[in-house]
Amino acid sequence: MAMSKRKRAEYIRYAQYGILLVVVVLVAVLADWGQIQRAFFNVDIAKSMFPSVITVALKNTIIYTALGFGFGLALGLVLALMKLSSVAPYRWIATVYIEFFRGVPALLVFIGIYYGVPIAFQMQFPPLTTVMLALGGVGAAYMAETIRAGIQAVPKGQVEAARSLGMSQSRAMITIVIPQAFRIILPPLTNELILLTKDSSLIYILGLFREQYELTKFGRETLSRSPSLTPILIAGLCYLIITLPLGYLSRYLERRGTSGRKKVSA
Amino acid sequence: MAMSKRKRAEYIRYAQYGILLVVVVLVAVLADWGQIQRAFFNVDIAKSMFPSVITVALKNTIIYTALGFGFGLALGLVLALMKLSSVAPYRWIATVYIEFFRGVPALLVFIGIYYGVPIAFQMQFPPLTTVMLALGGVGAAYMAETIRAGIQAVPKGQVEAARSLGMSQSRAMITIVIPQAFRIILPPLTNELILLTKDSSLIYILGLFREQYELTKFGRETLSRSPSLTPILIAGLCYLIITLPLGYLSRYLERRGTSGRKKVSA
Amino acid sequence: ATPVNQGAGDSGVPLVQSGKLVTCTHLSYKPFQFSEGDKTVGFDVDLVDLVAKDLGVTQQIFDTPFETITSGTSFNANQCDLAAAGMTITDERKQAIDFSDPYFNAEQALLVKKGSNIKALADLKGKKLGVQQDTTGEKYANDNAAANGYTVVQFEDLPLSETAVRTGAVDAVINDNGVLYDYAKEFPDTEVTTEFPTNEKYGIGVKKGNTALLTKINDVLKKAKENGEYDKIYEKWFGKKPTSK
Amino acid sequence: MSDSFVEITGLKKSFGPLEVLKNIDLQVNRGDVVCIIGPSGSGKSTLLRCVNLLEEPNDGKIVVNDVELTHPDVDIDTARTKIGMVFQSFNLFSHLNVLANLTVAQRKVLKRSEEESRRIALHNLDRVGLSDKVHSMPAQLSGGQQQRVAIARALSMDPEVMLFDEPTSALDPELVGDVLGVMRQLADEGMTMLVVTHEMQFAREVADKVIFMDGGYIVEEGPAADVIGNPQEERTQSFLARVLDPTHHGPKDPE
Amino acid sequence: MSDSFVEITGLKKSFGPLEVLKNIDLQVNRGDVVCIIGPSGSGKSTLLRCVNLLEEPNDGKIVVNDVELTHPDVDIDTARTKIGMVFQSFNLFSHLNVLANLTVAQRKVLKRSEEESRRIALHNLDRVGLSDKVHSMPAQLSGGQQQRVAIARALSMDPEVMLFDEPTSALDPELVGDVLGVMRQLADEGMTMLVVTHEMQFAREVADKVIFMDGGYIVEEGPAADVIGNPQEERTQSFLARVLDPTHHGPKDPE
Ligand SMILES: Nc1ncnc2c1ncn2[C@@H]1O[C@H](COP(=O)(O)OP(=O)(O)OP(=O)(O)O)[C@@H](O)[C@H]1O
Ligand SMILES: Nc1ncnc2c1ncn2[C@@H]1O[C@H](COP(=O)(O)OP(=O)(O)OP(=O)(O)O)[C@@H](O)[C@H]1O
Ligand SMILES: [Mg+2]
Ligand SMILES: [Mg+2]
Repeated sequence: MAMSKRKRAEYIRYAQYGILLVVVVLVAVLADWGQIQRAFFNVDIAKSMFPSVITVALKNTIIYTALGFGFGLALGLVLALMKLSSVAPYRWIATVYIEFFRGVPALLVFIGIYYGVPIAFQMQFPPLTTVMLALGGVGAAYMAETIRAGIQAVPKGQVEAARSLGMSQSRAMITIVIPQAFRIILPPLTNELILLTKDSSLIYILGLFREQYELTKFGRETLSRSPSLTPILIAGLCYLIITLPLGYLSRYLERRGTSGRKKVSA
Repeated sequence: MAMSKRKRAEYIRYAQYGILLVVVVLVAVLADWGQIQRAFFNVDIAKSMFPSVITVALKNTIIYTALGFGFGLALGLVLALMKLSSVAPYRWIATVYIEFFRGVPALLVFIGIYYGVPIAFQMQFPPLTTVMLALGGVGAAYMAETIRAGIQAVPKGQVEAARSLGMSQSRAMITIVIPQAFRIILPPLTNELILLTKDSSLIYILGLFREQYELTKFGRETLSRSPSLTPILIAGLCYLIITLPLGYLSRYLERRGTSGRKKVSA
Repeated sequence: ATPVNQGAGDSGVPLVQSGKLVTCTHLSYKPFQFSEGDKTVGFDVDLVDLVAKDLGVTQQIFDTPFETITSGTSFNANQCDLAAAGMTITDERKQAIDFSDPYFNAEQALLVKKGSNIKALADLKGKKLGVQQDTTGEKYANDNAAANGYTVVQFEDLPLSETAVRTGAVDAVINDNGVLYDYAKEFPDTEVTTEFPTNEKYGIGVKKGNTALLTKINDVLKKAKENGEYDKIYEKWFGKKPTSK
Repeated sequence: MSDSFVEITGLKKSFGPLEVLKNIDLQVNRGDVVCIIGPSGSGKSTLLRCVNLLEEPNDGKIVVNDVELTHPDVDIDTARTKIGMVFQSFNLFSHLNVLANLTVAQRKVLKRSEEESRRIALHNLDRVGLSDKVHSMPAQLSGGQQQRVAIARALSMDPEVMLFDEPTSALDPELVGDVLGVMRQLADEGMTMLVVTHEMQFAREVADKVIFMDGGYIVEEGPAADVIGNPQEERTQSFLARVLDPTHHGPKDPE
Repeated sequence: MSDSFVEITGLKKSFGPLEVLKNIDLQVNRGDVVCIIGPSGSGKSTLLRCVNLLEEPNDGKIVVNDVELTHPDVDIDTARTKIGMVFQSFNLFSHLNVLANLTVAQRKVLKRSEEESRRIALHNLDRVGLSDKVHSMPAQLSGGQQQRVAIARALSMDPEVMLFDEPTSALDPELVGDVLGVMRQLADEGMTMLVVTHEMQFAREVADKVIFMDGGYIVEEGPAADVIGNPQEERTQSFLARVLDPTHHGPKDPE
């Protein structure tokens, strides 16, 4: 207690920078940098991946994700309304679906779809349809919960105000609740779009031809020809091209939403 | 408008049940039930999976998940504190780590670790360590965000009250903020445990001995001997043994937390 | 006495794990290596067991993606001592790993649904041909794709591609004759309609420069072929005697 | 009987095991202002919400302007358009601007034309002194402004009776006056009003009748001068003492 | 000079470009109760929070009991133990029960023993009339009870001055009295107090000095009878008119 709090705070700050320095030096010494450079940033391999990694792989990742998201959103909305329904069997079906698909790894679901759908229904879907069913089926479970929560998060007072003005239950739902729920669910929905983008890395299990490769498959394929980490790194960066902006969008929407709602309740 | 609202509501209800009935009948007719039974519920195959599916696969899934969660939680706490640090480089490092691992599919990360770690550090970790690094590394990014948000979600008034009683910043953090943050982050942390359980289905990519098989790998192996969906279904159910109770726990904790906090602010 | 290396058996061959001969493979590749109950069995497994016996250690199977074997990554990461995965010796792979003497002759073959009337690559015009990732079959299929006008669909492992034939996701699958005949035997709704004379030979892979182990493997293979053990194993898994060695 | 505009007889309401309204009888004449006071949890809000059937009564009869709302065949949506309700928490539609808040129900429920509903909306915004806020979003308004918009929104439906549930208790003290001013003006214009409030001065000056509720019953009712100025019941006296003269109490646990 | 117990000179505080306190001078004598009134946003809370350095002033000097808080070498944590603060939102530690709320700072900061801190806690709980709530969690208490626990928590540190920031404005009207009663009792016992409040009756009866703030300045100060009963400044007059007599205003936009 001989030194004032302000001085102590200053010393703590120096200590923090010191630790950082030590760690940086340690990592620098321990790692084999020449080897890392060769292994991670092989310029020739990187060059050989362009432009296909963009024109084929990234494009396909986006297409698959978009298809899955569209189908998942539609199915998710249906499931959400089923879960809020007054008809008990609807609620049960929705609950079983949601719980199952949220509790089981996507890879297992994809394998199940790969084996199960053709056997059960004796039909073969076109590849894009299968991708859409697989990704959308998994995404729907998440989106259903998001949509349901969004609808329930609209303050009860909003419905009460609408009904006290003479609106029917369904009119209030359409005019007042859904538009407000949509604003609430936009940020989590964006997050689910990110999850879906990442899950699209698993559809290699459905069997793909070269023009159908998405980023992960493309990266692995290049990797098997040239054991350097470069293809994986480039594939990873391509994912970030999609997911980083979506992440920022989601947080921006969330911030805007919260501040908006805070003002209302203040 | 000839009929009263109550009568109309009744008719709508009947219509809903009617649609349900039609859908159920359609599915029943369209699907090839004999084929489905053979394909999905082959009792012999199911029997052949026990007890290994429990004693080896489920057990390994739990071990891997627990290891990954433990390591991820520790690393996540460090990253969260780095992100809240006043030292800018700490914040940058944490941000880059978190954004990267949240934006890239786990499968790609696992491949990267499989190839990258031995090359970069010229050492070979024991298999369980690799699994721990891979799962925990991915989980840490999510947990860091959760922990950071939890710490920031503790109302500012709590710190102000603590400080106005003479507590220092770090004393207030330890005595007041962290205990309250822990209660806030328990539900999302439980959800991340579920995500990690599912991500453990991808560690087959790291290469496994038979005694190391987890549920998905085990299911796929059984599947390759007997193209019936039964192994996938059983593996899926085993995942649900873990994930369903965790899901309920998470929602229970969340409900308890919210109602507690609501009362305080009322 | 021989110097005791780290993790060595009593033979002086250095091993990744002491007392164990760790075999990298990619499951399932029936009948070369596949799961039966709680064990991994097969032709390759039995052959490598001979090596293990000779070294006085036990074999342990490590299942890893096929591309990590052919690219040498598994060896570089010290995950296993050798790789026995029904793997054809190719010049490309020789650059990444060393191969033993050949131990099995293989050709490429075509598996289709029974009654599909696909008897040659030319019959696949406008259709889909399944392949397994990083196999010689994939290479063969790609090399002949332009001439025959089919699309190549890639799968991560053999069972996925075989199932794709049965579910109709692809019209045919190309892979080594040994595994496809085995599958057609088990699933009579499929058949092998043709073979392509590619004249391939399987070899056991080791890390580049691991001559100690390579010599040992070659010795054991030679001995087995001479004393009839190889024929016994061959008959066990293929139901007939080998035509050539 | 027939000259009372709102008529409640034998009203009972429970939430599960909790009996909130035990047996309520109440008449309100056309043009009267009735203020309802009472401690927290006594059932004031529930009573008000029963009057436009936001809560379904368990028993009893509610008649508003000769329409029996509790009859099973009544079209409650239409009936509600005649009953304006103002909530403690304003409940403006947060995704719509002020004008849309005032017109949406006119157009969707009363099927008024765009111009007509707009004209009526502007007129009522003028009545509450907020003509300049037509295009603001609710989040941009102060609490007092939001509440006045809510009143204007209810008025735009041309209600025959207005229900107010603690319309000023979520407001900063200096914003209370604006809202009470609007309500006083409405009362002067002859609107029939039921007002749950803690503003004793308003009740005293504006109410034709004051009702004191406690424990699900109406304990005392009559002119403001009687119920507030000279309460007969012990429970009314102690409630008023706490509310009107808060500083003259030592610490005492209210439970 | 030296007989004033709290002494603020030339205090300035900005949040970014927003100047909240523009130049505040204030003396409070030992044992005095000073009430601070003024419209929302005038800087009342900020002034109070500057007094125990929850906000760091941009300029000016704050001396409490001869300790200059604004001196760079002062141990602010120790100084704060002598200044009790009560917040509008109570801010009880929600994960600790009532007793632990009262003892945690005594033990961790003042290093009192378990028994001693417990004894002091129970004594102060008794002062605020909540001896029977020792083991309750904050969430189980009413707002009024929580606020009284918060006062007891501050008192347990044996403060020399107490700061109250609108201690009753988050409470139901009938619970206000209990809290004001405790504060009145504290004042009677001779505690030096700075109170931001909207309770004019309390200010009138208890305050030795009333301060009216607006726009970051002290506009008027003096005995309650003067500032509230007979305000000189136009701004004070209009503020008091709105607060004291809310019903006699027509609709008028306060902005
Ligand atoms: N939807 C509901 N479900 C269960 N209980 C309810 C519900 N609405 C109100 N209650 C309970 O009914 C009782 C009366 O509530 P009500 O809101 O009518 O009281 P109040 O007199 O308006 O009180 P306040 O002055 O606090 O608004 C309370 O105990 C409340 O908890
Ligand atoms: N931490 C902060 N950051 C930015 N602005 C702030 C902060 N705290 C207060 N302000 C602003 O400073 C001004 C004065 O705030 P203050 O809380 O002191 O007012 P007040 O007189 O206490 O008002 P009220 O009666 O509403 O509590 C307000 O405009 C407020 O928005
Ligand atoms: Mg109420
Ligand atoms: Mg304030």
